[in-house]
Amino acid sequence: MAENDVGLESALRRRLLMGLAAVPAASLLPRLALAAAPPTAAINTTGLAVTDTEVTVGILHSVTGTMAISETGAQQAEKLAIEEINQAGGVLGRKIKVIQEDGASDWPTFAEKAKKLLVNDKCAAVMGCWTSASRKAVLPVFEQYNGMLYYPTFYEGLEESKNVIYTGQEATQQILASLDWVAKEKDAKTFFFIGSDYIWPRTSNKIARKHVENVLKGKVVGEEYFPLGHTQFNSVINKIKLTKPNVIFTDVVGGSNVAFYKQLKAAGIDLSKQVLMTISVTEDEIDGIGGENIAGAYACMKYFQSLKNPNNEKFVAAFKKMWGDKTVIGDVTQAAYLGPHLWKLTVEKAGSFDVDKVAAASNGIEFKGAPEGYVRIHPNHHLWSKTRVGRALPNGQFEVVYESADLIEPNPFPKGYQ
Amino acid sequence: MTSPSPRTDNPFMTPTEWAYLAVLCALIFVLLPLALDGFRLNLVGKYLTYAFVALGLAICWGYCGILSLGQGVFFGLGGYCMAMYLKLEASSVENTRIQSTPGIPDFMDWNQVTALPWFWTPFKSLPLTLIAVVLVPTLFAFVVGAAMFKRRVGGTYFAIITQAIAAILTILIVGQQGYTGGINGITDLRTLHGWDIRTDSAKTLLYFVNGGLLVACVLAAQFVKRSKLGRILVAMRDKEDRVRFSGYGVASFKIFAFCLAAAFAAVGGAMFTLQVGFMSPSFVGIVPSIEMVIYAAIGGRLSLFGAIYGTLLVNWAKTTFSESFPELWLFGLGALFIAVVLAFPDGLAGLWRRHVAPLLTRRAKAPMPQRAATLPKGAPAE
Amino acid sequence: MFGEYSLGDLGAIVAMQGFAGLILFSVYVLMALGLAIIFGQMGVINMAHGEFMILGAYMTYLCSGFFQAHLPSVFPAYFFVAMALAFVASGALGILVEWALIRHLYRRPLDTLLATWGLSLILQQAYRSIFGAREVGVELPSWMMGSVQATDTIEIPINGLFVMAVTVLITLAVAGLLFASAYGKQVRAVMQNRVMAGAVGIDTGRVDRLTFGLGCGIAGVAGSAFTMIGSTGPTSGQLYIVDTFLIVVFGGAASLLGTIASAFSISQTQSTLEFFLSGSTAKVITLLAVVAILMLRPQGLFTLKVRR
Amino acid sequence: MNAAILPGASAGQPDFLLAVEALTVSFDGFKAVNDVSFYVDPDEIRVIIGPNGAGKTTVLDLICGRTRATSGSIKYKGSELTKLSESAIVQAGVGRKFQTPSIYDDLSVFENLEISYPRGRSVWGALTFKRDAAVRDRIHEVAEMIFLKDHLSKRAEFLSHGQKQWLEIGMLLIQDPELLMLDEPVAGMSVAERKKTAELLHQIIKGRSVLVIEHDMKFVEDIAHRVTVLHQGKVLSEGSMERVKNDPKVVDVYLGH
Repeated sequence: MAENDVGLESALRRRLLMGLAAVPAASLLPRLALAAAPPTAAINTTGLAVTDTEVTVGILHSVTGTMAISETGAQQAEKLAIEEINQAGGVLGRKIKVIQEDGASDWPTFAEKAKKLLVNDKCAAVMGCWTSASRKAVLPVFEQYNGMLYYPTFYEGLEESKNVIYTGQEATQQILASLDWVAKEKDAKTFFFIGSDYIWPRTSNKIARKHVENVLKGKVVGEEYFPLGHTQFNSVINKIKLTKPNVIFTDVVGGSNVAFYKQLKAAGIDLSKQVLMTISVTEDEIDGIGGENIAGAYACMKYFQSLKNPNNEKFVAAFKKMWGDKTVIGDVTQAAYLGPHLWKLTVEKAGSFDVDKVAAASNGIEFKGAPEGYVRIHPNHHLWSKTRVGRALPNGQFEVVYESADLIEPNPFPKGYQ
Repeated sequence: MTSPSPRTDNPFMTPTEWAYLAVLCALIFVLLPLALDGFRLNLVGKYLTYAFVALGLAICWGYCGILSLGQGVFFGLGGYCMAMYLKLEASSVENTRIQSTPGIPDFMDWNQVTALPWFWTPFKSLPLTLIAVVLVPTLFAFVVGAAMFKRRVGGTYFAIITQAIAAILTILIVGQQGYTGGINGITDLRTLHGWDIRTDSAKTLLYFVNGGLLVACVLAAQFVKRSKLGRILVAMRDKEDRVRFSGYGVASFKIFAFCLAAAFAAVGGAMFTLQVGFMSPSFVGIVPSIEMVIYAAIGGRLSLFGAIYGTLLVNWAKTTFSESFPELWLFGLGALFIAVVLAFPDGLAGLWRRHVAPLLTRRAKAPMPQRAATLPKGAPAE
Repeated sequence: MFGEYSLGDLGAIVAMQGFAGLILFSVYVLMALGLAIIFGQMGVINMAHGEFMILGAYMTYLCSGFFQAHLPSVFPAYFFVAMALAFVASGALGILVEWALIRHLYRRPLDTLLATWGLSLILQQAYRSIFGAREVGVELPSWMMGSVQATDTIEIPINGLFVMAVTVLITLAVAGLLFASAYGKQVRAVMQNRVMAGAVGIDTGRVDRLTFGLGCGIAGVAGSAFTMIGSTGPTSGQLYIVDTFLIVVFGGAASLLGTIASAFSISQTQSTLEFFLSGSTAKVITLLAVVAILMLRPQGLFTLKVRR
Repeated sequence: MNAAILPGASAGQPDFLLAVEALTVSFDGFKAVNDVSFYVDPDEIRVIIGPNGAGKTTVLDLICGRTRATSGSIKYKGSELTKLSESAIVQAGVGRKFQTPSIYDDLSVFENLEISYPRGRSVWGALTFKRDAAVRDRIHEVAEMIFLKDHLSKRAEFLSHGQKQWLEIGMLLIQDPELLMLDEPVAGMSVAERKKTAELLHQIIKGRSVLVIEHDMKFVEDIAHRVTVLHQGKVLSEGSMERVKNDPKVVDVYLGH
């Protein structure tokens, strides 16, 4: 093919370029890069956008619309990770070129742009999506055109695809350990569930309810849902006062969060006395809620910015250097950061950019440099990861109060919880 | 005295309009398929489904003066009807073996629904589905229209109430996720009566079907516009009372226009589902409904062809700008709304009529018949 | 559901729930007042109403940051300054918008709807470019958070009281302005007969501009007050717009009293339903009831029969 | 011919074409029309006069269904009109001309007349309406009568004020109503137009009953069979022009303020 005709020349040029590119990098890197730069024809048999020097990767998040608020961090982390990979010589000797598309908080737009990234731009992988709805919209596209999606958000589970790596937690990973913890530490028996009205909170609460009733032998004294964007919670707060639950368990999202915590505080519910466990508030959300309004609440996530380990310290410093001192890093941001790194490791293990080979090689990929510690890809394409409980501080950070002893197995189709 | 002058003769379409139709057909059926790759063509196909809504709005808003801010409701209902059929077909017992209740859509299984709800049953049949696609939204429009127009609700009140209906329906669909798929919508649709709609060849074919239906709707709209009913709609927009005292039941005519617009929107919605492969509540809400109004406004609210070109243009701009400057797109769209209202109330069609058409006429050196006698000098005031 | 609770508990809940309804009522009145003036008095549909509110909220956010950084000693009182600034900023923008946009469209109410929708898109993107896509947290003085302990079991949130007080003050001020001042007389004259009002020497353009500015300014104050209970982000304004319009239309556009009555009935229905049903269901039922009633009485619930 | 479709029409020919009895309407307690009764015979030309605010236009509004009566009855050929919709009243044979010319600016003169042609008034009828020779002939005929036969393809908004008035009269004419109600048909016209209009009116009122509101006393004297004087919502006087002119109550009202 065409590549063979110019093979020698381009190989030479590539070496030169690689050498130049690697000058500022560590002295060890050029040799690695050279060693890992096999001919394009061998590592790309399906016509992806891979040249001798570049590989194209898509980023697909909402830059505009209501979801832009949430997706900013994820997008920034992905760019950081890609920048780091490029600094270190790229993937199989090829620099990552990013094509970014805006999903505009609109699910069909996500599907449209996903198709563009796969069909027109021939992206080797796509980092993207945030809401379940956007993922559901792009999933058929990725399956039909055989693309690779790295999806960063914690989500409801009930899904597994060859073409997706889920770098966030599925619901059971996030919820069960934290409920066990709160039952044991706070002697909790009664729970009040409050969520936004869509699939993730409903599925999460369903799992939580089964766990509370069947495993913890506790009682759910209330379960309430509000439309997305709802801002009036005084009535439900009165119900909480009436039912006096041991734990308020919330998965309220977006702007409603702000209203909910402000009104909770104003109604005199003191979170240092009343246990509140949330699975939807990260450092990002606290930015809008105001640390003083939510101080004392518990959140259960796999990652908090305040985690103490060398990987995380390096990550936080790099992130702030790239995106400014004031930015905060939440769970999803970290999970998004994992995407490009996991993909690079998988491609290198597979020795190929081909999606089929990458999908097949994903099983068992370990990333030791993860800010959250150590993660490993499960055969079901979710991650083994630890679950942690943090207590919100007035400065908007979390103090980690609990960490699961072992990695928790992802279980997107949990038996007994459906 | 009975010899028909050009003005009292009433052909179905003037020669100019035939020419416009020919250009549109050439564009949809020849030029675009030749010029665009499969991906872009599918995109155009998606835009054209919105053109159905814009076409309906041209009749209902442009000619009749009823501004509905809830056309997304009908687009969505049509789309959902189609999606329910496709979803049932995709949820065969074999495909859903891992579920606790095989044979029902996956989202129902996740929400502990154990049997197919009664209102899903008719959608097992393709003929019933095709009927429902048009009938359900039209009936809904009829009920809303009858309630409102019989009580002489119009203008801004009507706009706001339709908007509220759009908001309510969205909340309902999102809230009843066990039956509707919730905010994710109905996804992962595969086959239509055994025919895989996901393949490239199927998409191309659907594009042509879509184009054909659109042209059929244009002809239907043209028929209405050219009939006495079309002139009554214009007359009503002008002097509703006078029409009433000429012996017409004004409400029935408004209901008709509203239902027609709803039926067009519903066909568009169903074609959308087929071409894009899913349906979600994000089409039912206020924002898409208002965006669809701007398609008609950009095209020229009184022009059937303008509505289609307006839709294509705005969506093309949206795709292009949001690829290169996502931050600027909303500024652009906002400015477009303001510009079309302040500076070009007749939209593209107005610009064409005032600047381009006279040039063509002069060049052809042949007097062309006036295009339409029903163009108002300004915008309809309510 | 009440079998297991003591009478004292129930009494307290009834009281607090009544209060929750009152807070919701105040919030609705505050939201709708500006719109009622603009829509009711001028017949203009301002779809950017929510964005004017959010402008007020952002002014409050800026103020809070400024006072924290430069005048920490008077921080507890900054909120009053913020509200005044919110009024001025939103009002000024309103006047500008009226001059540039609205005054060309008085005869085409449906077109004002489209134009102001475009304006709302532009404002949203402007907020996003200036303040970022994320929601901003507005730090409140500590005296505003927390609650008053009325009895052992009854607690009343202070910010709720504050919103109620602001609502009452603004409503009285608006009523005073419209019904007891020379300006109010001019406004009513212009609304009833523009040509005649112009002929007797009223500068109708100026009256329109001021009225639009007033409505927008009140929206700004509402936005400022809502930082206490809600979120502030580029798209937060859209959350309010449908509710607000329904309240105004339900009240029968033309009268302020109607708006207040309608806010009262809608808020009480919703807050009572919310207590007995789930939030989502309560919202749908409330909206459905409003639409159903509007279909039966399109002129609004609280208008008198008029000669057409 | 239209009487056949009237529900409840009595078999025998009723005495009056129109019988208004104890008609009252109140707006927020203000009685704009208060206990008004009068009777119009077939082929009679009745003029209603009275000072501004006497309720003249409201009476016409009530008859044609634009305003709903608070109490009282309006019988047309023996059947009740107060419960019928506006379009049903028109279809029963009552035509109405408004005070200000009420025509369709965006349509041509031809189309204006065509819309008033009494056929295809249902949605389906309008969709399938054919512009056949009968329609065209009738429109040309009426256009000639209203002096607009050379303006058929002109957009109505470009007509002069007087021409617009004529067009509206033509629109009524083409409906061929048995009861014609005219609200100030010569108001705002030039002298020449006024003369032509009077001519036109004389021509079209033949063979039907007409109810006219008019201020121009000369014109009234010219055409009226009988005159009804309204004042503050009540009937002040009724009878021939001669009688009414000499009624002291009427003189009082017209000259006394």
